[in-house]
Amino acid sequence: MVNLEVKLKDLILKNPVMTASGTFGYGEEFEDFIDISQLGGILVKGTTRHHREGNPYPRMAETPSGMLNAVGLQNKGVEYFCDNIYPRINHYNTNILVNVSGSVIEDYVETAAMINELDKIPAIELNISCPNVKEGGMAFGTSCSSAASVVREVRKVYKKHLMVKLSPNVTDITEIAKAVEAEGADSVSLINTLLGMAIDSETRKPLLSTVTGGLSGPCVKPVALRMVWQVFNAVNIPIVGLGGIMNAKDAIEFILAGASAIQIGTANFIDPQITVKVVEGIKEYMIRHQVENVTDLIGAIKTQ
Amino acid sequence: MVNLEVKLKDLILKNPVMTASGTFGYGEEFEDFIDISQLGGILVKGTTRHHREGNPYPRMAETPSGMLNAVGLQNKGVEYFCDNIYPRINHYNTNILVNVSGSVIEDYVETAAMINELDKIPAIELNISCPNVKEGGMAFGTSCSSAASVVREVRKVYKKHLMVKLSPNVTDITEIAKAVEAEGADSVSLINTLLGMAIDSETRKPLLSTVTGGLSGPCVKPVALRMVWQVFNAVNIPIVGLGGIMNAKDAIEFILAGASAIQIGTANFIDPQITVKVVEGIKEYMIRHQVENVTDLIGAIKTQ
Amino acid sequence: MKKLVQDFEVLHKEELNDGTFVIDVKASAPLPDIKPGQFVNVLVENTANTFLRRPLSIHFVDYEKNIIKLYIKKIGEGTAKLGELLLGDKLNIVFPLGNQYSIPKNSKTLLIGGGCGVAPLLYLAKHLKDAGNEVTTILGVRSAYDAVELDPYKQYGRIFVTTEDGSIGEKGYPTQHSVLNEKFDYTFTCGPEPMMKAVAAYSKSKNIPCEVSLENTMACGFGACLCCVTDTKRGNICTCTEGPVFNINELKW
Amino acid sequence: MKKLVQDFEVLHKEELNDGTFVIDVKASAPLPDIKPGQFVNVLVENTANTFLRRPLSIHFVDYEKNIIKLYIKKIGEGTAKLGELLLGDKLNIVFPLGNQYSIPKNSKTLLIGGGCGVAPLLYLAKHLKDAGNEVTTILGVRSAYDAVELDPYKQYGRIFVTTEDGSIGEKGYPTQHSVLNEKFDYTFTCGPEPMMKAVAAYSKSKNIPCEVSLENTMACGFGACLCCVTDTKRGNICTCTEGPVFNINELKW
Ligand SMILES: Cc1cc2nc3c(=O)[nH]c(=O)nc-3n(C[C@H](O)[C@H](O)[C@H](O)COP(=O)(O)OP(=O)(O)OC[C@H]3O[C@@H](n4cnc5c(N)ncnc54)[C@H](O)[C@@H]3O)c2cc1C
Ligand SMILES: Cc1cc2nc3c(=O)[nH]c(=O)nc-3n(C[C@H](O)[C@H](O)[C@H](O)COP(=O)(O)OP(=O)(O)OC[C@H]3O[C@@H](n4cnc5c(N)ncnc54)[C@H](O)[C@@H]3O)c2cc1C
Ligand SMILES: Cc1cc2nc3c(=O)[nH]c(=O)nc-3n(C[C@H](O)[C@H](O)[C@H](O)COP(=O)(O)O)c2cc1C
Ligand SMILES: Cc1cc2nc3c(=O)[nH]c(=O)nc-3n(C[C@H](O)[C@H](O)[C@H](O)COP(=O)(O)O)c2cc1C
Ligand code: FES
Ligand code: FES
Repeated sequence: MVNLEVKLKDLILKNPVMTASGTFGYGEEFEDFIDISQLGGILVKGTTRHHREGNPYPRMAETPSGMLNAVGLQNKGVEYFCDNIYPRINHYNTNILVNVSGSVIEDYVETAAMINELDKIPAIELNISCPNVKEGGMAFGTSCSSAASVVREVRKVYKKHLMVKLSPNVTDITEIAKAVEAEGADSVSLINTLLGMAIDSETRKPLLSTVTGGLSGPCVKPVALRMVWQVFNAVNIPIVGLGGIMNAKDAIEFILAGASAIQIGTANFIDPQITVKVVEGIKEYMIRHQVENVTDLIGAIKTQ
Repeated sequence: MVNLEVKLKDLILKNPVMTASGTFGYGEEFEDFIDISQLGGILVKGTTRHHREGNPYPRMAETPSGMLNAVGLQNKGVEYFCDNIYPRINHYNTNILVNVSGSVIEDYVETAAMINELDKIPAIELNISCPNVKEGGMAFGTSCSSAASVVREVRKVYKKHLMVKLSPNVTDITEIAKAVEAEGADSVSLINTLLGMAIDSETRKPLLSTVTGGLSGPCVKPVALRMVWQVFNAVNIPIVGLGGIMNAKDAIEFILAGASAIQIGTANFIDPQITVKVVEGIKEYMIRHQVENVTDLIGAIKTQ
Repeated sequence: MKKLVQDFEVLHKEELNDGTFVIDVKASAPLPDIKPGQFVNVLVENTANTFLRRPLSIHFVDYEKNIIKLYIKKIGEGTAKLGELLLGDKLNIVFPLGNQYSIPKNSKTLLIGGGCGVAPLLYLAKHLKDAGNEVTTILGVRSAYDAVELDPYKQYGRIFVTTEDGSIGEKGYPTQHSVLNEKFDYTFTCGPEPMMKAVAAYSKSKNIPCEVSLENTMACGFGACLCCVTDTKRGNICTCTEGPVFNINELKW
Repeated sequence: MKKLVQDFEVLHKEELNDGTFVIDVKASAPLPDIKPGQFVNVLVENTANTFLRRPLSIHFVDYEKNIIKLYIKKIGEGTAKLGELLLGDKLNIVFPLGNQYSIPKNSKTLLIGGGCGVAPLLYLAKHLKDAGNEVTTILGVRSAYDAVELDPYKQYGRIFVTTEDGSIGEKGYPTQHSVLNEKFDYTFTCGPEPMMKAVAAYSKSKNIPCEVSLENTMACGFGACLCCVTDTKRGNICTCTEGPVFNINELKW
């Protein structure tokens, strides 16, 4: 009776619930807990042109209603992904999106081009917002011109759905969103992590090997919601909202603020079944509020 | 035995604990709970050239480990402050700082000039970072040139300690800090609130009359700490750190990250005695760690 | 009146129905003078999502036993957690906060409460009676199940009930109760805004003074944050210091 | 081995000393096969500051009663809260996680534990004995007060204690205990890193295999976040999936 399907342009999701890159492994880590085919899509780990070791331990610190991470895009590189991981996971009956990260534009372009060849990957999420790598990463996402140029170049080689993941560590996120829209991004996802830091007052040392790291979890939700709403009012491409979603209520809030779909990140660590619970919760909300299509809720916040 | 005194250039604080503007009224609201003379200083309410009614109710929403506010600088204007409030509070045996806000540069200048005449006010905190007013406010704090120009003009008329309060809603806070330092700011305080938003999924309405508001409380601490540390590595003037300080441990973290003094905001609402408890807690920490001068802790984080 | 922040001890708890309970909390030091209409701000500990204190009206004060009674309706995580407090648990409270209802003398007073809005009315009824007033209370609830704790009001005057389903008392809203045909000198109300507005309209039509108690969301409860304002004829003023009780003439209702 | 997320019930709690306790939690469904060295990740509810789960070693498993025993040292808000659980309370657990200690056959095995590092050793001792090994356990603690729960080890072999203040057992660190003069075939250790490094050094000097259990901070516990890595000869690898047990040859110690 209720219709949960959403379209991000050409990309059809059976429901608006996806997973956030870097928090859901390659999906396999969750097979014991949930039926992955019940999700709208999964975003696999940040993938780079070459193998990356990531940052040294410690990489994580708990913070009030959240956590900092400094994983630093540890992954075996796009070739390994295509040859070894893709064949293992391409049977999933859901959209598999690869989160593409890089340090220089060519890396993004080459990685995207390789993933363009993978039949069962209908979209990539271009990560121009990772705060945990020294070169590149977030730097691309914090100026309009560099964000535009990486999207422009990737757009030339990547023919399917191109989602661009925005950084919240900017003065005006709408400027960046408009810049990537102008270069042909099919959708934007936001937010990546906020740059933060934690210190152990007893040892007087930072809690992360990299000193600063990326903040995620419910603590960032108010900022993420605000940015989704701002971007909703600034661009015409669909928005994927994320940042601190812990339950269906949070997911609905993002949709009301303007997100066509949402991603769940940190919450997966606390409840590995949370994604399917959120799908259920959205259904219940729609029944209770007599909403037929979940698309009727997108941006439906009443600000008078 | 332990020495808690800190100097912000010429401004001497008997200890590093101050209160954050807009969270401590005019101090009077706390007289029942604490002895205000035990604090390093108090920052009174945001004061503007003219009377302001502030924003309509609702102005507040609770968020995970924090709150959003949209007070919008409700105050009776600087003349009322000078004539009616100042005489009532100038007997406090601590530093009273006035937080000066405005919509246009002349307002800042005129307000600062009037406060310059008040004997018992040794410093102002220039608020170029309030996210809750339509015109001005945060806009000044999010670009180097506008931040610089407001500081430049105020510096001409304000002869005492000029502290400038920075907005965290920027791509690179060190740029703004350097810009205001170059114009003669004596110190910087950071952070003001992060711009956020909250929605009631049941009513589909924003929880604030202004839709967006300022996020404060422990949820913002990782971001605030990171910014203090970044600014500490970028400027030579003293830094006053704030954002989510709930106890002495948090205060020590800010000092280790580079703050010469700290401010306590939202925590005052939850425990109106928290400020004096933090002074005590810093003392205990120093005794336990055999630190003679609190100044020895400033920026003393070991990042190797 | 000096405001205090103190640990109280939970001495007694009574479930009135599924979602409503009264707790008695005992102060460690003699209670200061507390006025009807004032409130406390309690710290809800051991929960993931209650960051700020929760304001609650003072339902009754027993100076001899050093006890404050709180009448609480569970609506979210904070009030639910208060419902789980065990006898002997500590509760940190900032009090007494806010202004108070006016206490006329030798008049015919009408008290109208709905939902958890009855909370401040019991203590008010006592003060009104002590000042020689005649007290009539109407409690408006959904159905008989919610018509809890009526007896205590009887010692101060008459108590009537209206229920939406007519399962007890008169059917309808409290402002439709037949006792309103009598002539009263003052009305006092607390409850959902639509109900209070109806009481205000009734009072205006009868030309009698009416005081309402607002439940604006609050961050501090003692005038420091300016979050709790209500729009009055004098502009935005704080519900926590200049309220929660307002004469309807002050409001823009 | 399929990982599960389930509500357990707190069935029994025993304070060993001021800061250490053992809780028995009962599963609602029959327990899967659990290996020595594996751990669980528990959700600590009703606290303001424990956002993530807390990893805890599996101290013992009673398949008949469907019980897992956890041995917990209070070091912060999360573990303190676990200490306040009441019988009958629910505890949400993700399990079984991680790899396992190797179980040799018919060998002379030495187990060295310090602090809450003893947690996985009891269940390991049982498995070692079941496989025909001779089990010697040394527990290193600060003083007699911390030398708790020694008896259960006796059913699987010998147990010795070292204390820093000499108040019970031999004075000194566990790696200084006289029983180390005997010849062992394998060492297994868990505890503070300096102690484990000393055990590793001892094992290397004697040229015997040594397995350590790391307690890196974790966000997920099942391989999804890559936060828990340790630097090995194969690069950064996850402690929660490829550990927590490592042969010291894999580590860069
Ligand atoms: C001066 C004053 C006196 C009060 N006296 C009493 C009393 O005696 N007994 C009693 O039971 N309650 C009283 N209340 C209301 C009580 O404070 C709230 O019910 C409580 O704070 C809710 O906390 P919670 O964590 O249970 O719910 P939350 O999880 O905070 O809220 C649940 C839902 O209720 C809404 N909500 C919460 N508080 C308010 C509010 N103040 N206004 C509008 N919507 C709100 C939230 O938006 C949310 O949708 C009083 C409030 C005030 C301001
Ligand atoms: C695989 C594994 C098995 C474990 N088994 C047990 C067990 O059986 N029994 C037991 O009591 N504990 C065990 N631990 C440790 C236990 O997880 C921590 O003590 C617990 O998470 C602390 O939570 P807390 O909220 O009490 O303290 P917190 O408030 O989180 O921390 C208090 C202090 O301890 C430090 N700290 C916390 N966790 C760690 C860590 N993992 N490494 C270094 N410093 C840390 C914090 O930085 C802080 O300074 C195990 C850990 C792991 C990874
Ligand atoms: C451990 C961890 C690893 C992450 N790795 C990536 C990544 O590789 N690529 C990326 O775009 N975002 C990454 N993120 C960011 C998340 O995808 C997400 O944007 C962020 O955590 C906010 O959502 P949340 O609050 O729901 O977790 C990572 C986050 C965490 C916590
Ligand atoms: C209710 C409220 C009102 C505030 N008003 C002001 C203000 O008038 N001027 C200002 O510079 N900052 C104002 N702030 C911001 C605080 O001074 C402080 O920068 C911020 O809350 C972060 O600190 P905290 O997390 O300790 O509260 C206000 C904050 C709150 C919560
Ligand atoms: S609640 Fe803070 S001023 Fe009223
Ligand atoms: S804790 Fe998440 S991968 Fe190990």
